[in-house]
Amino acid sequence: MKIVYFSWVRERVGRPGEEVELPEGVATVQDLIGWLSARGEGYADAFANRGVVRAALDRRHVPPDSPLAGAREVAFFPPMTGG
Amino acid sequence: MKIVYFSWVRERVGRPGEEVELPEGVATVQDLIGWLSARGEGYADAFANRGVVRAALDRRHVPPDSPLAGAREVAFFPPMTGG
Amino acid sequence: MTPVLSVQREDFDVAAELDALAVSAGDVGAVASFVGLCRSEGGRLAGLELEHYPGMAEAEIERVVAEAASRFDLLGATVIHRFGLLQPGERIVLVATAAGHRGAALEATTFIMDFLKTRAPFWKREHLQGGGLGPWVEASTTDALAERRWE
Amino acid sequence: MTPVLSVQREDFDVAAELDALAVSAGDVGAVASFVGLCRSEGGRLAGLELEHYPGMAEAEIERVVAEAASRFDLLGATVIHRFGLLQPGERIVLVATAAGHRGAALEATTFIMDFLKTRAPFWKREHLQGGGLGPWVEASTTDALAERRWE
Repeated sequence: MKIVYFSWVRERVGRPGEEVELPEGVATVQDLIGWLSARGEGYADAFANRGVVRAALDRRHVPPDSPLAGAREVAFFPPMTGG
Repeated sequence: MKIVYFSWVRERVGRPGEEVELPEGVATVQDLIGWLSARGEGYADAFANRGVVRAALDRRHVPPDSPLAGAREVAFFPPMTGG
Repeated sequence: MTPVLSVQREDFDVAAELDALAVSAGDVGAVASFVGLCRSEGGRLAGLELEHYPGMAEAEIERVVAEAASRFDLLGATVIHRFGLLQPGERIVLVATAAGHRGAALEATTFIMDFLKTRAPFWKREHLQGGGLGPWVEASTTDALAERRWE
Repeated sequence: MTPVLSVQREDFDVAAELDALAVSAGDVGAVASFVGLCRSEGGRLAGLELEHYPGMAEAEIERVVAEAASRFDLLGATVIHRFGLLQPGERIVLVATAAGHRGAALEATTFIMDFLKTRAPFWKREHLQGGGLGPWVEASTTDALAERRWE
């Protein structure tokens, strides 16, 4: 699965994106955040405040309990500040 | 006192404006409408529906009970349709 | 803030007016605008004749814009209203405002339009396709209600 | 109605976009627009860097405009959002709509801006006057509330 990061989530993680093989038991966006957070300090820092970081699956906003099954791309980013 | 008319009030009265000498007892916009209405069919027609025609004194919207004293110009017109 | 206000027969240059607002004194972050155009009403009309009350039209627009400036945090405002015979597709009115943030600009533009509709002394008369005069346009209840929601 | 939507680095021509909307299919009587500009925040900023999520930015703008078209009687809509480094005074975003009457155009423009602010994947970062990077701009509570009033 492809993961992409934007804004300060990208900066804290230290890369714009990556390909990952999801381990058993990582079924939802929430699960993925938990698994990523355990991968290192940058990740832990990026996801420290779980209420803040938003997610998108295949370029649509989704809530944290959304299942990952079938999605090709997951994105993590802070609240938007465009317009 | 100068009176000016606009839109279909002007057409019914048959002129864009006129100078009048106010008779005794004509103290308010309402009084003036009553006095004008008695001057002929065109005037009567223009003011037939008293709730519709609007008035301005010296280029400000005013309600019918406004006193005429001190005003130089009174205007009568239908509800506005600009914009 | 010194608004740009005009009642005129000629057309106006929307881009030039918006560009001028964007560089109003202050830190402009938002320019909202509204352009009202002459409709053909499905091909029925050859145009609209706009009559106005010279002197009062300018004064009333000035009062409406002053009221908007007192309610919203504006850095600039422009109102141009045309009169005379206008064909379908021609611009009738421009209302544009500049502000720090979008809320003030968008709300002030809506506010000014709502009040212009019911307070500025302009009257429209239909000119019919194929020749001949149509009726004077009647004031709409919608416009009266639109003004009232600001009370 | 086929909206004109673009996410681009280059500036855009507001007048050309508004003129195109004015001749949308149908009897256009109203064109409303909003232009968002880069502020200097009282001289503090050299500019704003806009990052976006390519692909999703376009898709989200399209969804917001489709939602606006389903709520308001629109004849046309244009949304252009820039990315990259923008200096104070530069245009960031254009939202413009065409409709028969002013209510639909003004409300749809406000609606689209409110939802772009909270849904379109763009992030602003400050570049400071005198050099150096400032913080990422934080999302405002006002914007979240502005979206919520349409529910």
